[in-house]
Amino acid sequence: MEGLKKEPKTGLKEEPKNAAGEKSRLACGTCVTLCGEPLSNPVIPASGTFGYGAEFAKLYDINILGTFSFKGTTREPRYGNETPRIAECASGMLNAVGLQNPGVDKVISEEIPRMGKFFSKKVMANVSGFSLDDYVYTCERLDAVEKVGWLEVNVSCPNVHGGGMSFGTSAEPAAKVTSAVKKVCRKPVIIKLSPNVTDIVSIAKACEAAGADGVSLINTLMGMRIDISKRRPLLANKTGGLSGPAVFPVALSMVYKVAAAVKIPVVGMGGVSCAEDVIEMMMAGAAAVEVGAANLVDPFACKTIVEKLPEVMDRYGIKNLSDIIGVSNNG
Amino acid sequence: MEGLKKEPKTGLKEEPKNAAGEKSRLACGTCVTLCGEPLSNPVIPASGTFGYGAEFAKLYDINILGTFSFKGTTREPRYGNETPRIAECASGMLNAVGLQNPGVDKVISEEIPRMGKFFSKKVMANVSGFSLDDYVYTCERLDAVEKVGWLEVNVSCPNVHGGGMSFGTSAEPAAKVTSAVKKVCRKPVIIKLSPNVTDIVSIAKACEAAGADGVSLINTLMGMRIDISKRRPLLANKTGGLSGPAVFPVALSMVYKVAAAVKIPVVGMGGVSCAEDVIEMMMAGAAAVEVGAANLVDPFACKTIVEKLPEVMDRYGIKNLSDIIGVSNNG
Amino acid sequence: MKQVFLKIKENQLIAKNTMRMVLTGDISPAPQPGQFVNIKTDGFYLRRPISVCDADGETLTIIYKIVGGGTEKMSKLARGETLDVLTGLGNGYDTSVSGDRALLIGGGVGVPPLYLLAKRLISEGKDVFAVLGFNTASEVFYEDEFKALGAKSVTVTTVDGSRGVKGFVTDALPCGCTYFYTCGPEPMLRAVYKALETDGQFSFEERMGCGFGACMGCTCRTVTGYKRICTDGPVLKKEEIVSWKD
Amino acid sequence: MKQVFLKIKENQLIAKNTMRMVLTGDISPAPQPGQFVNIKTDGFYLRRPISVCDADGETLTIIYKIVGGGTEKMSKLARGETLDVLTGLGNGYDTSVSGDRALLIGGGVGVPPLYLLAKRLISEGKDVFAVLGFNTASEVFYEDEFKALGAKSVTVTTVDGSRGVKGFVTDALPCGCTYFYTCGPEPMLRAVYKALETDGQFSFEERMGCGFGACMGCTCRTVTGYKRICTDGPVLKKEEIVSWKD
Repeated sequence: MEGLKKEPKTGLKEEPKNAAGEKSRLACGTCVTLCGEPLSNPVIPASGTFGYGAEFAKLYDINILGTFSFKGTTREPRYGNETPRIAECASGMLNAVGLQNPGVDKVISEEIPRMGKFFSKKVMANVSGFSLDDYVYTCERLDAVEKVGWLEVNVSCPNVHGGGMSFGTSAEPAAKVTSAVKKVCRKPVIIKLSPNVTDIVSIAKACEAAGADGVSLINTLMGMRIDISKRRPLLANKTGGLSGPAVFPVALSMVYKVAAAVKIPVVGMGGVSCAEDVIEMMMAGAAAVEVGAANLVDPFACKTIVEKLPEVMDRYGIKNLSDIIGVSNNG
Repeated sequence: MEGLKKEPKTGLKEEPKNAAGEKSRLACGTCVTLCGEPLSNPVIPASGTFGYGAEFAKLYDINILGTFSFKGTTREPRYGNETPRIAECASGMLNAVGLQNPGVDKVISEEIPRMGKFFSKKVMANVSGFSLDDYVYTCERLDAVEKVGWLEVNVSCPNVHGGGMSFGTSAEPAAKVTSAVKKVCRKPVIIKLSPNVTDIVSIAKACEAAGADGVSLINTLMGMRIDISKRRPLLANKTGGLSGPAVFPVALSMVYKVAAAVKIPVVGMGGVSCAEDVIEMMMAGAAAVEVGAANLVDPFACKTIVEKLPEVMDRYGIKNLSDIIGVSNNG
Repeated sequence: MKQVFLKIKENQLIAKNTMRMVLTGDISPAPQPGQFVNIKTDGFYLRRPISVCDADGETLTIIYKIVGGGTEKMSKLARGETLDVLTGLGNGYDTSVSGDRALLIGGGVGVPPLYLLAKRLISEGKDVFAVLGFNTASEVFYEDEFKALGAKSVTVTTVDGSRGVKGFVTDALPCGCTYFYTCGPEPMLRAVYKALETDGQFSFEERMGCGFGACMGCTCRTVTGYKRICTDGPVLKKEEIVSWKD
Repeated sequence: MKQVFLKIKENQLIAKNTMRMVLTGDISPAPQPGQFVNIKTDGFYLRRPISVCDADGETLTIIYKIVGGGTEKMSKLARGETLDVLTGLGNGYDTSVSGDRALLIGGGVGVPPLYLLAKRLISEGKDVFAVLGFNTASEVFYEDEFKALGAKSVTVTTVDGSRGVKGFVTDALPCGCTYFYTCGPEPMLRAVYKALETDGQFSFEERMGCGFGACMGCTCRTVTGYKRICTDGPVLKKEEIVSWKD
């Protein structure tokens, strides 16, 4: 919180593609770059709330998005947890899906090609694993896919036992995953961090030191609801991950602290539901912003945010979003 | 979460006062005991949301409460943080009051005697400190006050720099405070734990091992809001503590896990706003329940909860609240 | 799926804790029997999925039970208020395979989707036999409405026998039907599954995050793989169901 | 303090982003000038503290500015709706010390509490001189209302000079007053503090948690110790203020 930060964190590096990033940033007020890759706007539907885009592409042209992070992918296919997997909370929801996905083979052979029909941009590939090997294998496979622009490595899934979460709750294993994955990837690697920790800053710094090109936060907060008539947890998995506006202030403070402590770009997420939230998250230090639960309760949430951004920027005298990244942090 | 727990945690010990506890428990359906001390009901306004009771005693007879935990007390008087100290969030609020209080001398010489005029029961004394000595000194002073029935030792205040929080974020210092305080106190000592940690269960167990008579959780979650027109944090302290219904699911899962892991009573709190929430919190494992932010937005919140409890118990077929403590945890 | 803002034309109690709401506005395309809508309620984060009971050009009718805060709040909404509704959700029942004697079995708020289905089947010239199960007389609704549609028989069962046949729907199943359609609590669906030889279709309930296939919150296993209740369902054919095979 | 449920009799725009709401119901005991009410708005966690502009036996009038989601939502409430309101909050102005020529200085939505104060002072037979500051003509309100009360003079200032005196309230302060009362943004209060020799009273704003003294969210330092704006204030006497002494 005390860390001084004068430079906006757009993750620019001295590489040709950054020129493109620069240009695109100058090209439009909403343009930003993420790990050197240009985005027409910072709005990115979060993994697990947007499937592979198909359901939303039926509703609107999802090419208006900066990009999106597709459903968490594991080495093997997974059914996930038993149902109920969803519970409602005040200003939010719990989910305990448990990384249901068809496995990396099918994702590469079926989902990503299908995606090409309605999404022309690079996509963010979200990866989870249960061992270092899992992460390395799945990331290497997806890194080789032309359509993939970024890898988002989830070391923080709260809903799989002995799964991703254990890698994300302390600095050393998170760093191990990072460096192992970096060895096999050419694309930018973004580590998705858990908020269920004492010191997220030290974990973020460890990932940066291990070569991460960026970090994204926050994943869901561990939560629970009980069915008081049945006298047992509402979720089959007992606990689940809390998301929605309820977690926004927690996400904001963690983004603020992490962005002040690392030089790599921070992707902010957690309860973002409107254009004002995107701007608040960027002022906290986010170079780009993921939108999660909002997509589920309002399928047009991201469309509305993208369309409203310019108007809201005007209202607050913001010419370029890239100028406000971290402005709230004057040390 | 896997911990088996067949016995409700009412904190009964083989001591004479427990007979009273037993009797009172049999006496009425809402009766419970906290660390052996009988409560006519489990509803306890949380420290920092009820002052010393005077504002609420003007509105209703606060003797209907189980008890209440008064404003956090430190060795020396404190002004606290600069204003703004309050920010609104979805289904909750941030506060960064920073332990404003007149200091233990004035609390004992002025506040507690005044309290006697409108509150006839034993009160819970909430204590914070900046050093082991602080905690020991302040607890010893308050333990000697006849009116004090329990000591709630706050090792988790998120709003004082280098303050209580640092004692609450790892097991060892929390245990140190616990055993030091226990040495000088005859009254039950309840350690108030921070949710801003990776493993609250290990901290709770450390406190239990160090002699704590109970633990209370959760204190507020660290959060933040930014004024996007001023481009700076809303709170003078930058970050604050999130409370209100937004944190209820997080509190519930932590209470569930801690209650399954310790034998001492757990006081559950975090976003509790109605009688159903009290019951849900007790089914998670709470022996008593503190109500915080709800008192601020609805000064009659605790009165309503206490009055509604019997009716809601009937609806869910609950004869005695002491029977449902931890029932949701079937291992 | 479509997001529409519909006006409340009617919102009234028709049985114990059971409300009927009639909505007007753009309800095109015409809902299929067995499809549901997902309704936003102020102060509650998730939408409430409720199956369509009836629909014509201008109005859409739903019947819902007051079970919690959300439906409680819905029950207090006044005529003229506007609701944010996602329409056209779910696959709906397939009437092409029914044969000429269709048996419709509903339990509690599983009854409403069968009303639109009965309407459709009868319009297709098929005979409809309805068995409607409830706990007690005060909860019974739509017996007359099914008769008015021209169902060949409408049998009501109540667990306590306070109305119609005493017992469960499986105690009152007529013979000689070519196919069945059912909707209700899972124990009832399981009982129907075991009681009937003929093929049929089941409409399932599950807690949903989105209701349109994005969140994988309502997945179930079928013989043809994992399916999302909200989009691949809520209607599954008997032969798809694995979990009750024993 | 008292919790009451008041009905909205009127809720209309009276100037740019400025709404007047008239509430009816049990508004006893009669609010003192400078006191405020704390209003619950659906969908927002904290109440909105708003100072009382006027009150008689049956009605209570407030004037509020649309500054965020909460007040935006309030501005959309219709006549007839009921609000959960905490009344009788704060200490209010002390009129006993005013002398016979009272100067009232308001800025923006700091003007409303001075209206009820003017009414009171005039009823006590004192001369009232009002200076009302705004940014621009479109934001001006209640100039005529103050005149109608019988204020000896009512001067309007606008920063852009589009109405009345160009500049700030401190550019239009009359002489010869015995005492002053002011309410408005802190920069204005500071300017008034420095500009006037006479004693007076200031009404302060601060973000509040509860509004009735429980949370210590709105504490400030005074020469007589720490005070809670919500209960020991919002009105402080000039001699109590420390922070501007230099």
